[in-house]
Amino acid sequence: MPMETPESTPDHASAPVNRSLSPEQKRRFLSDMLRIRRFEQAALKQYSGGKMGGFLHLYIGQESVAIGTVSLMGPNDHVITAYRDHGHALAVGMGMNECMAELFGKATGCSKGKGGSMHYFAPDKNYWGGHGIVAGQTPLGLGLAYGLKYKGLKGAALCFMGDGAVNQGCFYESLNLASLWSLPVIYIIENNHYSMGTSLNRSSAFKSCLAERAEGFAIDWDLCNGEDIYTVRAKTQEAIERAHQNSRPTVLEIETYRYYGHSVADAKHKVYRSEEEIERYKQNHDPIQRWKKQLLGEGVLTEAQYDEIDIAAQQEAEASVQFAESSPLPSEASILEDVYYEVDHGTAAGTTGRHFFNN
Amino acid sequence: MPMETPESTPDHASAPVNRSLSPEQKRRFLSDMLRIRRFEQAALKQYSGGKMGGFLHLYIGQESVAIGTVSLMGPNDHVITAYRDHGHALAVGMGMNECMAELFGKATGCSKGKGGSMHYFAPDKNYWGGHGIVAGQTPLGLGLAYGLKYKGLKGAALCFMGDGAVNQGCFYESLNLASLWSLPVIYIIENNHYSMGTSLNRSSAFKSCLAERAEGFAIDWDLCNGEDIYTVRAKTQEAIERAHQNSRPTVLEIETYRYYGHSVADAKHKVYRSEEEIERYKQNHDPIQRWKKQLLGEGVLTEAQYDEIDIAAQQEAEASVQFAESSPLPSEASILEDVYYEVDHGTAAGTTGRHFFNN
Amino acid sequence: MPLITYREALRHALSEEIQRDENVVILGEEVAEYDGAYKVTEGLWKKFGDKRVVDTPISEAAFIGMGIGASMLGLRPVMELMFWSFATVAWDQIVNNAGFVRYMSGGLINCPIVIRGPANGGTNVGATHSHTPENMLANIPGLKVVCPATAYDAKGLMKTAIRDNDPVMFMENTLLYGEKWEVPDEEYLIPLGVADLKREGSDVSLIAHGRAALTCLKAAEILAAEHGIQADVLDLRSIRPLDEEAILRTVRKTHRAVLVEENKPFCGVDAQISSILMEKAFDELDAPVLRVSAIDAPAFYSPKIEVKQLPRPEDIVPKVLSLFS
Amino acid sequence: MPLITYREALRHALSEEIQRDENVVILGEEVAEYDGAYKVTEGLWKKFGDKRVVDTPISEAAFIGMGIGASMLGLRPVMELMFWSFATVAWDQIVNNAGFVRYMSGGLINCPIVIRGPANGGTNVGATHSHTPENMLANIPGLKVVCPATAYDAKGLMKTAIRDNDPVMFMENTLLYGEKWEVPDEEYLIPLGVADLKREGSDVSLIAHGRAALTCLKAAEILAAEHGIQADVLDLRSIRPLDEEAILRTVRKTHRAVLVEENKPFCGVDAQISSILMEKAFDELDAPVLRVSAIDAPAFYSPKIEVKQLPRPEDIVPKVLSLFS
Ligand SMILES: Cc1ncc(C[n+]2csc(CCOP(=O)(O)OP(=O)(O)O)c2C)c(N)n1
Ligand SMILES: Cc1ncc(C[n+]2csc(CCOP(=O)(O)OP(=O)(O)O)c2C)c(N)n1
Ligand SMILES: [Mg+2]
Ligand SMILES: [Mg+2]
Repeated sequence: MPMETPESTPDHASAPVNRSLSPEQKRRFLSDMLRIRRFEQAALKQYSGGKMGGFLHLYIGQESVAIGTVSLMGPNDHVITAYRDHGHALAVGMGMNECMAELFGKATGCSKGKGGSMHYFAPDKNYWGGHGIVAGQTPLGLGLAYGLKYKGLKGAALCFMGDGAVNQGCFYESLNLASLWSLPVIYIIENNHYSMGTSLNRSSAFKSCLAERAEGFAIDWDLCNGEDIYTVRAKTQEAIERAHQNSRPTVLEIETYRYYGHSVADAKHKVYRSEEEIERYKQNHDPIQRWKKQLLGEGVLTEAQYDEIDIAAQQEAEASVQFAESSPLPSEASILEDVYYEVDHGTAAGTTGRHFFNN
Repeated sequence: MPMETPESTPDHASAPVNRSLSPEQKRRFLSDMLRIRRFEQAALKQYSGGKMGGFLHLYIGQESVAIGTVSLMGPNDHVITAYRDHGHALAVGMGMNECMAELFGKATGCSKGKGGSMHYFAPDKNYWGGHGIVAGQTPLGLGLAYGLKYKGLKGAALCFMGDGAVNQGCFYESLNLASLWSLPVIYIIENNHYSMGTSLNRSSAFKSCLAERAEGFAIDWDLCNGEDIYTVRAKTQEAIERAHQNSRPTVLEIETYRYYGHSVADAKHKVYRSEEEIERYKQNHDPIQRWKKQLLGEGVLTEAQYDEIDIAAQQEAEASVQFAESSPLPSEASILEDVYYEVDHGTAAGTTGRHFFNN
Repeated sequence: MPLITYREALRHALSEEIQRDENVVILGEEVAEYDGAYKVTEGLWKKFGDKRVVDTPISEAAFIGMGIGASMLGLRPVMELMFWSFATVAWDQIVNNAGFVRYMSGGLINCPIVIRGPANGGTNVGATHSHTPENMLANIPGLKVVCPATAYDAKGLMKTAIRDNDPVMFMENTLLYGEKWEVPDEEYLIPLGVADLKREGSDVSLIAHGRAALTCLKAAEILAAEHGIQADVLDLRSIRPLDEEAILRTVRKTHRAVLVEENKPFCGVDAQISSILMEKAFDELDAPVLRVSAIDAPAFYSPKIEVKQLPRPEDIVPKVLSLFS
Repeated sequence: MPLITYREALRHALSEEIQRDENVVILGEEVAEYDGAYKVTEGLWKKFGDKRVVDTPISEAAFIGMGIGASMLGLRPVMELMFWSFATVAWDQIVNNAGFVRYMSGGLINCPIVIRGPANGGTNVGATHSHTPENMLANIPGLKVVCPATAYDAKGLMKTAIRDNDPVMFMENTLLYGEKWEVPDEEYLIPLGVADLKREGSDVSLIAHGRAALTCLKAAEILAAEHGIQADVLDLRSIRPLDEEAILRTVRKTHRAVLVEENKPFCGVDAQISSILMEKAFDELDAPVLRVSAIDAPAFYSPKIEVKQLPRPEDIVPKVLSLFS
């Protein structure tokens, strides 16, 4: 069963990248994780209240993965992910306001209400989405790495994907290219043990783990327990160094768990997995509680501080709901905007010939 | 460089499946290989004479692979391959006549002149083509295996592919399904070290070999030197047994070489590889010459017998050219035949509604 | 007649055909243990077991191709695409293998496969999940394309599709799954290539397929009530084969036509219908054939906006009126 | 003006743009060391080296997707598909990523990529290698589609396509690569969305794109010489954006049109053109707009037969004559 990989060991806590953390930074991770959780909970509530359409894939339970990995990003490191994208979005510094407004389908949303939950973007924060087609982002992530190398920049492309996404072919095509051309891409498999209602063992054949499939492409790979930020950071840092120093790819599988269904519409998520399983994770493996305990133990956090951080996160989430609620809808005219750069910019190219074929 | 895998060892010659061969059967393999070679040479000559269009991908140099593997097929074993498909076609028992006529685009061709060189078919001989899109046949091969298992038949699907085809994603999707569901498919990578003008090392990242990529999918794999029929048969037999007995897949990489260009239009094939390399293969690794020597050594073949077999193959090839030449062209009306089963059979479904939209 | 949902109608069709023919097997993501992402296959795995109803990994290219390969051996796979949008990753298998294997083999190989799933916009799932590829797939000689608008049609057409010996692309609609129609208990089949005149009028022909046919019915009511215009509403039901006779018949009667579809306009199905009318009904037309399609942009997420992107009765009515001015 | 081949014209365009903009990079199977399967990129790798001209493995989905990702970062990849037919395995990347990323990001991300390669039948390579997907890709709002018919157009359009900030699907033709046209030495650009009236007449409009435009020129000569009919031949050059004004202009002049394309008919580009004429030129038409397309079956291998599958002058002439009877 899930999460049999060892939890954080003293090694990981004492990895250089973790040893150098200030108490403030450590509390910041707590805040970052709580912000994701509170944002998601607020979104869930609003979804249930009929404020949004489409799908809502919550990141709750997996917060340590986005926060741990993204916390290591430098100016030339980039992120791309799938449709379960809110955690990564907040992790890279997107505001709750534009994220919540996007869910509400408002003009103030990060994608102007055009992308929705699955399609967040913030290129100014090196965040390239939010992609709805399973594994469709894996070649794009490769392209970010290619672009970095082409431009002579020392960076990495962190490309997140699920345990179900590993069964899309373009991922393997990407692995071959990444290895053959030594591209600094890091594929991070967020293995939450289910792809919709299908458990890992019903979807994938593998030896010891999914990441090991990289071996055949001569790519370094690793597997780790994702519930602890120290572990995630230690393992991710290795991959980032490999990318920055040697321009080599990595496949890093991080075990994690989602508490809610695949999406909010997934009514059967207590059928294809047991309530006990869910409870076990919540009780024993919750990344936020684990980190809280860790910091309390280290003496860098007090219960009062925790509450303060948590309340701030809740308030920020509530405020984002207000922001979204009070934001204007996109205009009907905006339906035809953002299709073509040249049209939007009124260039000669954009004003020559018919671009749209509305009747 | 190519073909560093060990050549036939006494083990392979003495494998049960080889030990049981009669002298007649052994000579038959010689004849089968020579038939392929003479057919291809005749086709090349006719192509150069302007008798056909499109592409012509010759199998010359690789004959032992098709003959060795296909020689083990039982009634429920099936074959599917890519566009370099003449060798497999003749190996399963298709006649030179319908194969040559197909190249000539004649109505008597195996596909009535519709498929051409890349698209041979003979389902009555368990031969499912001949497929032009690189690796596009790999899911189809899986489907043959699925069909066998569904029907409760003890068989295997031999799915041939090139060393360049391993970089198409659907192959890995297929590997996962094959392993997960225990399907009796055997992927045979005919590694001739080039995909068009690209040498193996410029197209693929791998550890020890391409087949090893199967390891990550918990699939048995093997690598062998393809120049010797004993070796090919011994290795293939293991895979067939695995399929028949355990309904498990195999990836078998067979090293081989093509003497001609990728297709007859490939004018640069002595640029991207050296003349010496080609000569080395012809001199030291030719599967027909090797087998001839082997049989002479075993005392089951005489030079006179060899000549007789070869002349018969040449004559058969020449006759197939005559057959093709004198065969009728497809009718213009046949353009609209073989599109829909229901239309061809004049069923109610085929005569209801408009099926074709010719102006 | 009992009222059942579009979803149930499909399920009954699948269930009946599984029982009728041992070669029918259902495959797709979450179709078995999960009962289907949209519950079309609910209960079938329980009823028919592992062999007949099979969950697949997220590998559309491989499992669709696998179904095609199995169909060549005589199975009749009914493959669910959770969304037809995901056909984009299996495009080669669908077009080159399902579409062309019969032709390229000179008729030696058949491919009796059904690929089914929802193909529609309007559910706020964004551009990646809102494809309506009926036009593209009907462009491919070798493929058949069906787009039922009602539960009755869905059942009758699905049963026919499964028995058809050619590959049938069967496009459903998540917005219709929960809608109810009268569906008889007795077995019935609806042939492909037969359009359904869902409403009889005399003044104008509204021609549509899929959910747009229902939108046309609503528009027709408004036209009748508010403008005294009586519209024929012709539901194409199958795109290829196409009931061209029915199209010509209604237009020869009304001499005016508006074509409605939820696809994007450029080279949509209605471009084809319009060009057929141009060629074959030119002298019958009292006014140009007009079209109403989705607004020509990728699907917009925002629920309040996306609803305006697809044809609504209020988009159709003025088009019709313009034909009479 | 020097006479150069269509192939050379493309090569010159690529070479000039590589030199002009350091972000232009050419990727594809065999484009570098092998000089291109069809020699379009001949000499470029020698001239510009490993960084600018890159051989890829046979992984269209990944390398096209990679190009899209790189374009988001500001590169201007020009990706060769050895055949546009192979776009079938990269369909998702092209449609969902290149086509929609700008929209779904609310305009935050651009995708200045060119995907190029031959898209044509007529070379006896069978159904899997003879796709003409201009209609399907032009259906996707977000993509642009260009189909040049001559060396002059190929060069001018390619340079524009590379500088365009949107994804451009550039469809060439192996049957034209070796044909020669006059092409000036001086730099020039041809805008997308501007059709070219390749022949002036007065009696009928022949409207086409790609090689079919040349077939129309031949048909026009026959019509003039043998039937005294003077045809306008309008070459669309770009499918999306489309020069609708030019289409309407020629039809308003001649009042008769025959649309010719090498695509399969169902929902082909000419279905769209016909429906535009229906809507916008109905009263101008003295006869129905007719179409000539490829015969509606997968591409036939047999050289002697396939040649009959694509529109020939002798298929066009009687269609035109029928408009005058
Ligand atoms: C190509 C494709 N097939 C199917 C889907 C539908 N789908 C969306 S998410 C999902 C499950 C993915 O699971 P996993 O990769 O483990 O990610 P997780 O949801 O666990 O984060 C499926 C089947 C899709 N979006 N794209
Ligand atoms: C998807 C796809 N991409 C590209 C091609 C063009 N192509 C045909 S064969 C070939 C090389 C394949 O090499 P390999 O798999 O090693 O087989 P071999 O020719 O050596 O038998 C290429 C690039 C194709 N047919 N399909
Ligand atoms: Mg998962
Ligand atoms: Mg090879």
